[in-house]
Amino acid sequence: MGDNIYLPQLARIAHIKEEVGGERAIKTFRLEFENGGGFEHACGQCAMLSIFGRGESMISIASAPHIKDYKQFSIMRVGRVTAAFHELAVGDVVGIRGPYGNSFPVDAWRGKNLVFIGGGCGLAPIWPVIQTAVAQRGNFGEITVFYGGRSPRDIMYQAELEKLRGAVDVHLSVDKQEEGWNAFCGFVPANLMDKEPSPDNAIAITCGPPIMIKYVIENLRQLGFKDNQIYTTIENKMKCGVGKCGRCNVGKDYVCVKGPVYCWDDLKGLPAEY
Amino acid sequence: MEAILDKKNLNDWIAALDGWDAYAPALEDGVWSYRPASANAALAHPNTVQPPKGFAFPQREIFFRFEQIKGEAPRLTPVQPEPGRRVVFGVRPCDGRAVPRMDRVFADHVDDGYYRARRKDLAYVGLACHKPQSRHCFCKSVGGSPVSTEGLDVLLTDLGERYFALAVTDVGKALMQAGGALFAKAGASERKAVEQAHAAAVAQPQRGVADAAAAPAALKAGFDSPLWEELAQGCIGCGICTFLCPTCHCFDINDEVTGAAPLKGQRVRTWDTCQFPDFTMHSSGHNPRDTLGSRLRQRVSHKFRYFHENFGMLQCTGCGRCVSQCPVGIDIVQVVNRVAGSI
Amino acid sequence: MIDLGALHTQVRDILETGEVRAVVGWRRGSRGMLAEPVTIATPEEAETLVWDPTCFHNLSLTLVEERKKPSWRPGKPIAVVAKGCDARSLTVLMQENCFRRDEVYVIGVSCAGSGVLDERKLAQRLPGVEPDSAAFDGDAFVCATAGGEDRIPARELMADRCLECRDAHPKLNNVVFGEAQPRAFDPPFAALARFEQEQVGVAERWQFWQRQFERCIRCFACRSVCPMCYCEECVVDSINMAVGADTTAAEKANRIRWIERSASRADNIGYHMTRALHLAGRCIDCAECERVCPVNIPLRLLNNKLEREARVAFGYEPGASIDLPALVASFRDDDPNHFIR
Amino acid sequence: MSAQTPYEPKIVAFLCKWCSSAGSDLAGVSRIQYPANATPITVACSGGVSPQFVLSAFHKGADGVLVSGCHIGDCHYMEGNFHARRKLYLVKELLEFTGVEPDRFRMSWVSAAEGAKFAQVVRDFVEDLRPLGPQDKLKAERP
Amino acid sequence: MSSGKRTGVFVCHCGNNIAATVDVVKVAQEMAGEEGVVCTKDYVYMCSDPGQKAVIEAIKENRLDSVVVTCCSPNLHEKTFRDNAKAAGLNSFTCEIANIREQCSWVHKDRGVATAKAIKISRSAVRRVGRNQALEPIAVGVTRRVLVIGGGIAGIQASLDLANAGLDVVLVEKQATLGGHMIQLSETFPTLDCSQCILSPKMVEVSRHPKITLMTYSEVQEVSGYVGNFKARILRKPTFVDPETCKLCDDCSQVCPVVVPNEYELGLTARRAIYIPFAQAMPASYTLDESACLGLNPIVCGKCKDVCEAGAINYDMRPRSEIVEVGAVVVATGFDLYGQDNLGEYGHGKYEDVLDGLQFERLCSASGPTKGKVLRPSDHSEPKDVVFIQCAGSRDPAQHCAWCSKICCMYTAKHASLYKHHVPDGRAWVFYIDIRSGGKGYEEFVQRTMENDEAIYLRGRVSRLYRENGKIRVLGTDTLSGQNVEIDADMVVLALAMQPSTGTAEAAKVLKIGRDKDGFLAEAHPKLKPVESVTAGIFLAGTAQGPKDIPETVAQASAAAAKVIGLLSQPQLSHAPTVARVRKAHCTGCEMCVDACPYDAIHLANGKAVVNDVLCEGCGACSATCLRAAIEVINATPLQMNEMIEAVLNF
Ligand SMILES: Cc1cc2nc3c(=O)[nH]c(=O)nc-3n(C[C@H](O)[C@H](O)[C@H](O)COP(=O)(O)OP(=O)(O)OC[C@H]3O[C@@H](n4cnc5c(N)ncnc54)[C@H](O)[C@@H]3O)c2cc1C
Ligand SMILES: Cc1cc2nc3c(=O)[nH]c(=O)nc-3n(C[C@H](O)[C@H](O)[C@H](O)COP(=O)(O)OP(=O)(O)OC[C@H]3O[C@@H](n4cnc5c(N)ncnc54)[C@H](O)[C@@H]3O)c2cc1C
Ligand code: SF4
Ligand code: SF4
Ligand code: SF4
Ligand code: SF4
Ligand code: SF4
Ligand code: SF4
Repeated sequence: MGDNIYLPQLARIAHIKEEVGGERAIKTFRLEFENGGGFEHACGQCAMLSIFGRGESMISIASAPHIKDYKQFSIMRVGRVTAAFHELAVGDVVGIRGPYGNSFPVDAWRGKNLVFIGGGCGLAPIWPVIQTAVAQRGNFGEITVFYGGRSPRDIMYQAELEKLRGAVDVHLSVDKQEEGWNAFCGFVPANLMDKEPSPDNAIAITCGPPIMIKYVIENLRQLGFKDNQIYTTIENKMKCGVGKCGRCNVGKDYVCVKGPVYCWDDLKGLPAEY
Repeated sequence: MEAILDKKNLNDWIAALDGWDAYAPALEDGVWSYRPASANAALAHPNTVQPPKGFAFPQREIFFRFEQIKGEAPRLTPVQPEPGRRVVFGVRPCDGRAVPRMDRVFADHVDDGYYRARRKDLAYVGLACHKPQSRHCFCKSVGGSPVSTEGLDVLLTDLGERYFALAVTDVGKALMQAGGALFAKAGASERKAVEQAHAAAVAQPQRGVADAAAAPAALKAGFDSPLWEELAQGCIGCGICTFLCPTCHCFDINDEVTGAAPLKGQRVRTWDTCQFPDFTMHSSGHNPRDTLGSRLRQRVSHKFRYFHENFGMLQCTGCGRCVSQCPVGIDIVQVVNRVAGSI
Repeated sequence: MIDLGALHTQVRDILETGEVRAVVGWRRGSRGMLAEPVTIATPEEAETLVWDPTCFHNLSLTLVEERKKPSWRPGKPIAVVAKGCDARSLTVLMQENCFRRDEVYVIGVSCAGSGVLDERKLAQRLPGVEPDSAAFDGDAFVCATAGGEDRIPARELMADRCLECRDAHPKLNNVVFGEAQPRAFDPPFAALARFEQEQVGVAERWQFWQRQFERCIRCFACRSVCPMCYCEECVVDSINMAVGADTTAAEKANRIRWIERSASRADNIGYHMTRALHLAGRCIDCAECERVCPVNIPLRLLNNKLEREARVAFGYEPGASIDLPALVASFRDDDPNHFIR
Repeated sequence: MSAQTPYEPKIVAFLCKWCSSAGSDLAGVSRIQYPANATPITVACSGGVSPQFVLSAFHKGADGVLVSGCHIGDCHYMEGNFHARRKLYLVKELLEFTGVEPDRFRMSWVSAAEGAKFAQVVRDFVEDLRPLGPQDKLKAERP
Repeated sequence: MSSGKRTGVFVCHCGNNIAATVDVVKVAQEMAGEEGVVCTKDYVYMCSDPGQKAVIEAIKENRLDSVVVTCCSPNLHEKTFRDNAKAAGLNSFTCEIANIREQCSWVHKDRGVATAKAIKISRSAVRRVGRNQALEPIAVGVTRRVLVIGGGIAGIQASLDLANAGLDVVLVEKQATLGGHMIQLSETFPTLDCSQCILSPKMVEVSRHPKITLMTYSEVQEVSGYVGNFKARILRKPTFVDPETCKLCDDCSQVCPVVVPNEYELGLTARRAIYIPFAQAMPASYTLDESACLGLNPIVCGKCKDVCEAGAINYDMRPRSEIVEVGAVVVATGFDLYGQDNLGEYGHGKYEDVLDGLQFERLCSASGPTKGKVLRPSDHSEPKDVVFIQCAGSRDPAQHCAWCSKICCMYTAKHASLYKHHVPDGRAWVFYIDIRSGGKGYEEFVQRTMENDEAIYLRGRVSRLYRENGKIRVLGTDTLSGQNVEIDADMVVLALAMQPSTGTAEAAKVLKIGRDKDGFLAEAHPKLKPVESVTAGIFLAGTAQGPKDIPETVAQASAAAAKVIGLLSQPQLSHAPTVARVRKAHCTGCEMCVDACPYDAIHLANGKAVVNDVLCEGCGACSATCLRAAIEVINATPLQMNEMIEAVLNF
């Protein structure tokens, strides 16, 4: 079995949390491997999750590498596989193979200030980095998290974000003002410009909808961030996860192998086909 | 190992290949394609419509079956390719050159067990070209040759009534040895004849990519050229050029359900192509390559640039299928030449 | 024969006066002698248009593709050069509101007494030789090769569908070049009749079709080249292609897979039967699907079969009029009932 | 299924709600016995039976497909059965043309009063299907 | 596949009706293995009180959101169980029935086989319900006003019934007066009461009724909307005479120089360009026939205006359109006679003394052109031999009309009888094919005509007639005696076929309602919905729907009125919500569905199909026609069908 790169392991859903409701709902699933299986992963890596009969989807591993008992995934309900995930219950068994892709060079960032900028479902891929940084708080400088959703109901990981406060500077935002919302109102890039984090000795890590990333990168550069200080992830369509099926191909890269994490310095040289 | 095989002994040789299933080109319904070799196989074919890539990378491959009774864990049963050694006769050198390229793809990064399982039991007996199979051939310009042995186990050269057989690999040698007395020793005159035939074949005029070595860089520079959309104007976005290409390898993975109580089905891999609009389309409808031009660019760039950047060689072997079979006559040679020439 | 010069003048004129915003026609292609579809927008390009026996593409497809582009705007018409069959397919497209009549300026070209050639027949007739050009010449095609000129009777090279052409003179047109000439090749459905004579029994037919369908590689060239297959999403697409702003996750999740994308016999048949039924009353026998099929599947037989059935049983002729209701959206009281118990 | 069990054709029967399904109800009320091979799927109108349903049933392994509606002129929706007749005629022709036994597809008009006829239609269909054996031409090979 | 539903399956034993043949416990067990099924129960009588209570309890206990009851035919208990589900707080559309009794246990004996089939049936219902949407009936507001088109007896009767029930009525009549054909009749079978005497009072009642707006000399030009909410545009043609001021003095017509045939008298007399159709015309006013007048603009003659002391004439009147909003429409546009000129064998209508039935009615009428004397038109002499030919144009599919006009036997008998009353010494010859005299007192009436009035009935056809020596020579056969008959007749009366009026064709077009192959208005169902058109809210009355006599016309008119009253008595209409829905992204606007929909429920807007929920009956014709799967009926979607097929085949 180990030889078969397309054969998933089995994992049981141990816990489900509804993060965000509505048409594009997000749920977080905690998966525990069956039959003593498992794998180690690094921050930013992904896994192919399957529901048999429906198919597979590439999903970022949203739990930190140091958590060994389970792997966590936050899945937005958008189509065939993801919608099926949203109908599962605790105890159901799904398929999982991985880990796939490269990872954030967290160790190389020791001693630096970290600025995280996420939007929508884009908090999931960078969450393990935030968790790791917080777990090794002493190893890093200032940690700032910018995160925004369309409305207060679209903010994922709300309770966890609250818990971070103290260790981390958290700046939340919503697109449109709503009653009871006391934090920033406007798009994430605007919030970023409002707070103006310093580029000195800093690394910016951003993840979210493509359009948001585009503006965030522009703004970061305005703030003085160099291209090699900016990291992001790209989500191209993927089927195999092992650099063969050709779908995620951008330029010479198979994103499932060379990505999804990119330093802007490298990414800007690739065709913008993502 | 070099030897001479009388053409009339070809079928006996095939019959002597104990433990091998042999395939050879046959004309059926007006289409040349690889079929189980008949008792009177003759290698008198132009290049086949489909390359032999399906032997190692079939259009449909079952990965595993699944079954799940409600409330229970799914049961997965992997499906392995059926064992059995297969030998493919009559492979033209351009298709032979595709073999190492496919090998690279499927072994790169992690090894694809399905491809490997089929490939390791597969042998190719090639047939050198005396003249271009069609005016669309351009193997020479992409580093190949009508007599190339790359990727082949045996290369046959037609010497009129006889074949000159050259074992390229150990497997090839074994195949020839299995023919035993059917093969005669090749003498100097035959060697000479073969050399001449090869030289004549290589000397045949061919059109081609103007400067293959410069193509990767040229395509990089021409990435944003408006020519792509213009050249793709007539393209209908079908899968012919890629499905028939000996080195195109993109695929899709799908679950095919055959029963719901209990849930039953299989996960299968099927060929896919960058020329289909859904290939890269996200759930949101966003499509990173949403125009015919961008998809043509992907195909051509993959062959002439990205593959080169990754593996140091061009992926295109110049077989000309994508040109001759394209419903609207889009010509990869022209495309490369024009884009490269425009910068 | 038509006067190409006059056609060029016409094209230049309508582009110059701005009567149309572009012209879809054929030009010399990059691959050998073949013509290829092209859309031109300036009067200067008029001269590049050609009309010869290699103009087999049905340009209404190009028009459909134009329409799908975001740059398409209703208003000023776009012109298209159309053979008899192309004009019939334009008629069907207009029947289906794909275009309004005033959105398309039809430049008819008559195949007058001839038709386009069939590459496969050519390859058989001139094995190993590929001509540099082909031209109409009365009842023959003149093929120019390195070795000189070959005058080959049209009948031997002509595409099957042209031999049986229902109407070589484009009826739907704003302007037409060439004469309507009486033709004396085969009656419609001749190939179909031959097939039916050869494969009489159910078992024989199955043997035949099984072999054909098993060969299909699902490259979808037949669908891609078909002007009537302009659906936003085809029943055989493997994922949702028609995604709008209001498409819900549930809708995407619940996409029916009538047919898997696997190239297996049953799924291939599923695809081809579905397509044949979808083209019933719409297929106008341009035979492009059959021409492009890389593995030579005689798709035309399927479509011809239903076209003849529509004609015989329902008195329906596809592409006859813009105002006709679709075959499957209409009925007559005396449609066949004999097969019902 | 064990090898000894005689072959029983599997039939998908699309019955219109107003006539044929009601007719089959009447067969029930009248306790007319007929073979159990046909499993009914009730639809509003035979005119709503898309050719795709028929193809799909064969694809999924039906040995026979029956579409039954109201007699011509009696459609609850006036014209539904006219539409059905035309579309499904084409399906039938196509099946036959491609070498699928024409007897595998059947249409009937059965009114709400024709319980006996419904039973007979099913009986005949089963008998006609038996000699044809299992349908594997259009059936998806999913080993 | 997963649908995220919580479904309960309730398997009924139906005493032994099901349980004797089907292993209900096994069915329940199998269903428990289905995706989404969270509870299964079997019970001896599910439809009994305790059975239903158990369902309710299970719904609540298991927080079910959908229910499948596998039991008897849905025709019996679908409503019961849907209501029951509703009582438990579910939406009634999330309950489906699997029929394992009529379609299974009662028709099979083998327990194994029947159980297997019951499982398939149940499974397909489970899969279907898994994709059902909760739906609420569509509420439609209603306008409590009715449009009646046609002012013959049918329209008059319907209007009065409706108005008397308290509804507002707009009665639109094309002609200048109410009355239709009935007002032209002299006496009516079988009682021979005077037509005018019984109709005029009704006409007066209509004109005076506070609830009825009478619009004569008007035409309906356009109708849009749907049941409960139609909008009609009515063209009111100018009469150039103000009915309020007109004193009916007749001065104007005296001075009018123009003479044209009088339609009311079927050309037997003439009228002027300004005229009143007949004395009792309603509205009681003169009308200026613009097409006959020498010229209004510019005024050429102007004589009538000069003499009108009341000043009722106004040359400046112009056509105007009026929009009325109504909740329902009754179409009563009546019949025309099949044109005499179509009948070559009977002289193409060229002989003056060959009359049609209506002309003969006028000859017999006391108010008619001959003041009630039967005189032949050519020379005003009293005809002594009159030949009546029945089935003139009827029952002749090869050349004329295929149908039986139903009333001709009766009115010919009436004509023969009336003639004999007027000319006792005359001879009345009647050629007939059959005598169809079904109706109360009808057969007796015919017998009286034959016996008391001594009309000579000849069974056979007239092959030809021609003029000779001032007479009409009639050549025919008497098929009973087998002899050829030749009669030198003074007058011939043709019982011409009754055909839908041209106004009927126009109305059908405007209303977009169907007509049958003969052109009569098509009823929604020939047996069960004889007064409804295919389009909800549009009803049919009278001869526009098919040949009939006055009692039948009146009965149908009242029936139509009753239907309308029933319809409009609801404060809101409710329409089944299982209607078609368009998947916009897939629709290409090809209009195939539009053509396929029998209810005209679909139209195109911005290039996409749009379904009018109120008109859609959910038949699915559109969905089966659309190549692109762009339209589907809610709760019977292709997805559901697909899953049901899978369930049945265990795919
Ligand atoms: C590296 C990576 C990390 C991701 N991480 C997350 C995550 O943490 N949470 C989350 O909710 N989503 C994540 N996604 C997106 C997720 O993979 C898609 O939303 C999902 O595959 C949609 O599948 P579906 O079957 O529900 O949708 P459908 O629309 O039914 O799927 C159609 C097909 O398209 C492919 N596809 C469509 N959109 C995408 C996409 N954006 N990316 C990849 N494949 C796609 C799928 O393979 C699927 O087979 C990630 C994608 C990538 C590439
Ligand atoms: C010669 C003869 C003798 C008969 N004798 C008898 C008899 O003795 N006893 C008996 O019971 N029956 C008799 N009948 C039958 C009787 O005449 C009919 O049953 C009856 O008149 C039908 O009435 P109706 O309202 O349906 O139609 P009609 O009387 O034709 O009335 C229709 C009205 O609608 C109007 N109209 C038409 N189109 C439009 C439009 N588009 N818009 C507005 N208005 C429109 C017309 O102008 C007309 O006023 C006789 C018929 C004939 C021909
Ligand atoms: S290039 Fe030719 S073969 Fe390739 S997708 Fe386009 S039309 Fe098809
Ligand atoms: S790209 Fe074209 S010419 Fe090159 S190997 Fe592929 S099919 Fe052959
Ligand atoms: S073009 Fe030929 S091979 Fe390609 S999908 Fe169509 S039938 Fe199959
Ligand atoms: S096969 Fe049918 S659904 Fe597919 S594109 Fe053609 S017409 Fe549309
Ligand atoms: S048939 Fe289908 S595609 Fe055509 S208009 Fe109707 S819904 Fe749209
Ligand atoms: S379901 Fe029937 S009534 Fe409704 S829109 Fe479709 S065709 Fe018309």
